[in-house]
Amino acid sequence: MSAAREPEVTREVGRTQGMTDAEYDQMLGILGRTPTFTELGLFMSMWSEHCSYKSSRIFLKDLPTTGACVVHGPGENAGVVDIGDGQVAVFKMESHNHPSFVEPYQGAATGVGGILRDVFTMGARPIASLNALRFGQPSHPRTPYLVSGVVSGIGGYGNSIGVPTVGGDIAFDECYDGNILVNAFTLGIAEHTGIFLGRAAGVGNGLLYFGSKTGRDGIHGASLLASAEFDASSEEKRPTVQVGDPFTEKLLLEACLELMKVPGLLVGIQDMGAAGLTSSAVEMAARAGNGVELDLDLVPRREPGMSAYEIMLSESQERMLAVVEAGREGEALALLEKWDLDAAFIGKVTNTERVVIKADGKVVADVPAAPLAEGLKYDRPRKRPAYLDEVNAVEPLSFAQPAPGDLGATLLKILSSPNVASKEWVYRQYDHMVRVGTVVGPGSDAAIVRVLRPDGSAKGLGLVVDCNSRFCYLDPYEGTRLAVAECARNLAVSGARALALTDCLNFASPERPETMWQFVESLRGLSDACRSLGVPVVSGNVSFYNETEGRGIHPTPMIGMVGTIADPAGAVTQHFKGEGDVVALLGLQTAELGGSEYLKVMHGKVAGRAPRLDIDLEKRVTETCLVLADKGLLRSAHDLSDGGLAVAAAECAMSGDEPVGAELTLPAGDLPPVAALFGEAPSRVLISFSPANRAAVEQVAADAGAPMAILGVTGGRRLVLGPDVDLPVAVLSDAWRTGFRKVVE
Amino acid sequence: MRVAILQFPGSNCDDDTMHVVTRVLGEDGRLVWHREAQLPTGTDAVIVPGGFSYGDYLRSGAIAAHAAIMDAVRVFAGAGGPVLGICNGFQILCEAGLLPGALTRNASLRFECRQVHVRVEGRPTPFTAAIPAGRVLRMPIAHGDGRYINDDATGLGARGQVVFRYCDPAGGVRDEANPNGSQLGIAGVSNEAGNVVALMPHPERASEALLGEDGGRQIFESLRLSLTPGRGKGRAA
Amino acid sequence: MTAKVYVTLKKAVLDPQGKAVQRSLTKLGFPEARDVRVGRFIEIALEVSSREEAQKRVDAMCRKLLANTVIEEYRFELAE
Amino acid sequence: MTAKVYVTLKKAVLDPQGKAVQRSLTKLGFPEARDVRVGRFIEIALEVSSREEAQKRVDAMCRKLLANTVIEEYRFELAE
Ligand SMILES: Nc1ncnc2c1ncn2[C@@H]1O[C@H](COP(=O)(O)OP(=O)(O)O)[C@@H](O)[C@H]1O
Ligand SMILES: [Mg+2]
Repeated sequence: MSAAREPEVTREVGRTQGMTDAEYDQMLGILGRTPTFTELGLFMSMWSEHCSYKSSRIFLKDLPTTGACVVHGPGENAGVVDIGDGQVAVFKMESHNHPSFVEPYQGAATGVGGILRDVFTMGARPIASLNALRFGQPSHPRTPYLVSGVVSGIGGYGNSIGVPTVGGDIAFDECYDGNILVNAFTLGIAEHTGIFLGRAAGVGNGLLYFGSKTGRDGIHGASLLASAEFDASSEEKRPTVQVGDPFTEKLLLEACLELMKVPGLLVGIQDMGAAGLTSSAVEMAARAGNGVELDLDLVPRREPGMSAYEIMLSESQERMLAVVEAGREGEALALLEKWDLDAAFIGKVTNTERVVIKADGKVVADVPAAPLAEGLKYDRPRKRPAYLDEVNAVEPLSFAQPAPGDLGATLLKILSSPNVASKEWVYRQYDHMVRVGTVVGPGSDAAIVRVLRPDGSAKGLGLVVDCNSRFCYLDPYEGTRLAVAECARNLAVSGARALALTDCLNFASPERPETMWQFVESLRGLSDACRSLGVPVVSGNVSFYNETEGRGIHPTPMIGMVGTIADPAGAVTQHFKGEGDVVALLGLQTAELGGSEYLKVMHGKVAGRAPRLDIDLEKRVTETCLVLADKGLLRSAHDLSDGGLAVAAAECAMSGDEPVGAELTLPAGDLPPVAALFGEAPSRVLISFSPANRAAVEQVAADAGAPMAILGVTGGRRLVLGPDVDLPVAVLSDAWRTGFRKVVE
Repeated sequence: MRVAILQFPGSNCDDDTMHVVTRVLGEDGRLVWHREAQLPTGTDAVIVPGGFSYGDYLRSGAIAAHAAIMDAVRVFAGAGGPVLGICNGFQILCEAGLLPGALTRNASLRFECRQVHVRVEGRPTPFTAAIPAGRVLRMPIAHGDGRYINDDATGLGARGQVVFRYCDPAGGVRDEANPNGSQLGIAGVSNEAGNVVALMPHPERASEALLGEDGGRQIFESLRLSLTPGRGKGRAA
Repeated sequence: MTAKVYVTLKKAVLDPQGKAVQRSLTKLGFPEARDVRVGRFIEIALEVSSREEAQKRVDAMCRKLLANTVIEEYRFELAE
Repeated sequence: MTAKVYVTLKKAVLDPQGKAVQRSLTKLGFPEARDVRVGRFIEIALEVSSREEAQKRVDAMCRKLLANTVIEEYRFELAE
């Protein structure tokens, strides 16, 4: 099972496995000799794009990652921010795009499993998850299958482990026909003093493996290893898709948190994610400036005859590697026995700064940890894509506009578009209430979850994920700024102040200069928006190679943002609460139809210019919302996004338990009706409040310098919007509630 | 009152139930690990909470039904002690033979998480004694295997063992109000003696106004009342 | 020895999964699939000394755990 | 004609259900159950004119819907 049976390594072998000649030479330089096959596997996986961030690293370092709240920024398993009372929030977002395209249920399920481990490996108990999904066009033959599979996979894992899925984002576009996106976000809570890091500290300490046994699954996962060296039967033995086991993960979660409570027992810990045992062992050694020695004969295995290469690169799920204080091995094993988990000490921390791996009594790998962990850095060529000039030159208003009498029908059409329609079909399959902390669940702008302070009183966190990738396609810089702003606004309208964010940057191949240009523009937008809003990036993920047959996806820099709300009872939701409330619009109406849902639904186009974000106006609007929420002046608040004012007003009217109509005028101005109704200018919020509070509300808006226009009053069973739209709420509701189901059933 | 809340590997509403018993009601809750052979001394009631015991592998509740602690629960129930099963707890109690019938895949074949309404009916039980018959409670469900089946569902109702039925907000038992295809809209049942009760909806998620609903709290209040000496025999008016 | 255990819902119990599969098959162009029932298939590698013993033990496993006889029925086959 | 289709996870794929059932059987006093795999069992009532046709069509149903060949394998039997 050892080196003896492994193939000879040559430059050619490296090449067939995706290693460039330059990388191969660099490896030879580090080792000073030809590597063993297992060693080649270590380099290949650690130097893969997924593990080493080789194409993105030099740009990521410019992100704003510091701030008063930041305890641990990027570089750890997840970001850690202070939320007061001696507590921290730990969160991150991860992609599981390719596995989900191959096997939607298991791919999505194991994506959720992976992000959960990233969070609890740091000592935090996961309290909420979100997911951001992108699928191909609804009419694509595979779309219903993929949607159903991914949604039930996310539910299957999250529901079982008992972490509520409180929100998310889902959209459709043909650019995802051959490459869907499944991004999973999880947030956990820990005590400030209870954070664990992935460090193999303390020479002589034991390396504890626990969780599931290692199998031959997912060996090709992280490294995209070409399989030319293997015959068909060995290929058959190596499923690239893993099956998730949420039950074992639940045991792993509870066991980890219990181990961590024992003072001084655990020195460091890291889950086995991409590149499995390799990445956890190498990264933990390198972070501590130490070495590790592993004996693979001691690794719990699911099947006989696994090679060292296979054991090191297996991506079997639900496994952890921990460093245990020497002399306390028995204590750790006894605790894991209670949880029925496989566990074994498989090695030790050394002072050699090398990763030494033995199998069958022989050394099969002996490599320095640091260069493996550091990986590579590329400054790949960049070029502004040629399509931009063409699409940006399109004038949305040059297309035929509906006659005034058809604007109601246009609204109905947009409401039933799966991008806009109610996502209830999705989130009804997610347990969004387990853990009795969901104050505002899916179906409003941001989710609000309760966190108990040590004294038992309640505070709240707001959570949201968002990204309009059409805007990013038209302008990656502006589009990314818009995504960050929309997240912060979604939090603000719910009463939560933005604190920090994580990202999941989904792009096509970095080997294409156009993609790299988009990526760098997007990062510039992310940095600028974060700096001006004062919201640091504390963790994130880059997913490249999202393309099939040379067709890349739209740049999709998904943003996951977390905010705080002192009293969750003061959370605000989007739907109108009753008759007789005053409805007003905060922000400015400008003609922004580029990349709009209107243009896509009515004319099949993704074109024009992305809306322009005025960050100063944005801040004035969100600040107004926060003050109004804090003073308890709001009955409802909803930000305007896809479908603009008309869609937002309809959502306010129909998304509560009881429909509430409204009679509204359009704000004064000379916009053409389609732009006034369906334009997607940012920094706008529709609020409602009791007439008795009108003066107070106007004062708050004036103090913050936010433009505000009174539009009308709630009541009745119809929604009237200006002179041309007048529809029963029941009719709007029917279009909106059935639009999504039509895609999947 | 001292309430024993069972914990199986994969239980995930154990902490939630504990939260409601201790923080919301201010009572004495004890988490009891499945490997225990005994309930804590002085246990007044047992709650089998929701979750995915043993991953719900094979059949929901099937593996947990054989846990060591279930023998102690059987003895406790046999002596008339009040036992409440919630969601997975309902499935476990059916699999353990402490309640009649079985729970299978929802008719929709999908996991369903949403608010439903249930009508309280049947003979008074320790968990419904303080709730007037016919009252409608709003509580969330969150399950994939909630379709109740019993080849004597009608007889069960006639004997007063149907404790909750899915209904519309006005109390009408209709197909449209039935979230999972349960026979005759059955959402919760009791054993013949009436001391073992279980339901698919989650009263512990509907016990605090902050979470949007507190009607479920009446079920726990009923238990408290029926454990008060000299109270709780009949049904509140 | 290996036991192959087949667990199916009793005939009288509605099988929505079978119905859904049947409908999907029809939609996918297999109208000849007239009726579909979905059950569980459990394969057990046994270490027993005789066929008789296996017979007895597997039956006990089914009654105790593998099938819920309130709604399900089971049968099994033994093979070397 | 009836087709009996057996769908199981491929050997190298983790079978969490099988693992949990095996553990439970051991605890319940069936240590002789050494390895357990849990799969699906699908019974299809077919309206076809020949065995050959049935063979071809059921195989197509398996590949198209009943099994996910990325992680599962299937086999089936036909009976009158
Ligand atoms: N994949 C998903 N999972 C869970 N909830 C979702 C998902 N997609 C959308 N939602 C929920 O549906 C609601 C509407 O989403 P969306 O239309 O994207 O809102 P917005 O326009 O504010 O971005 C939100 O509450 C969101 O959390
Ligand atoms: Mg929004």
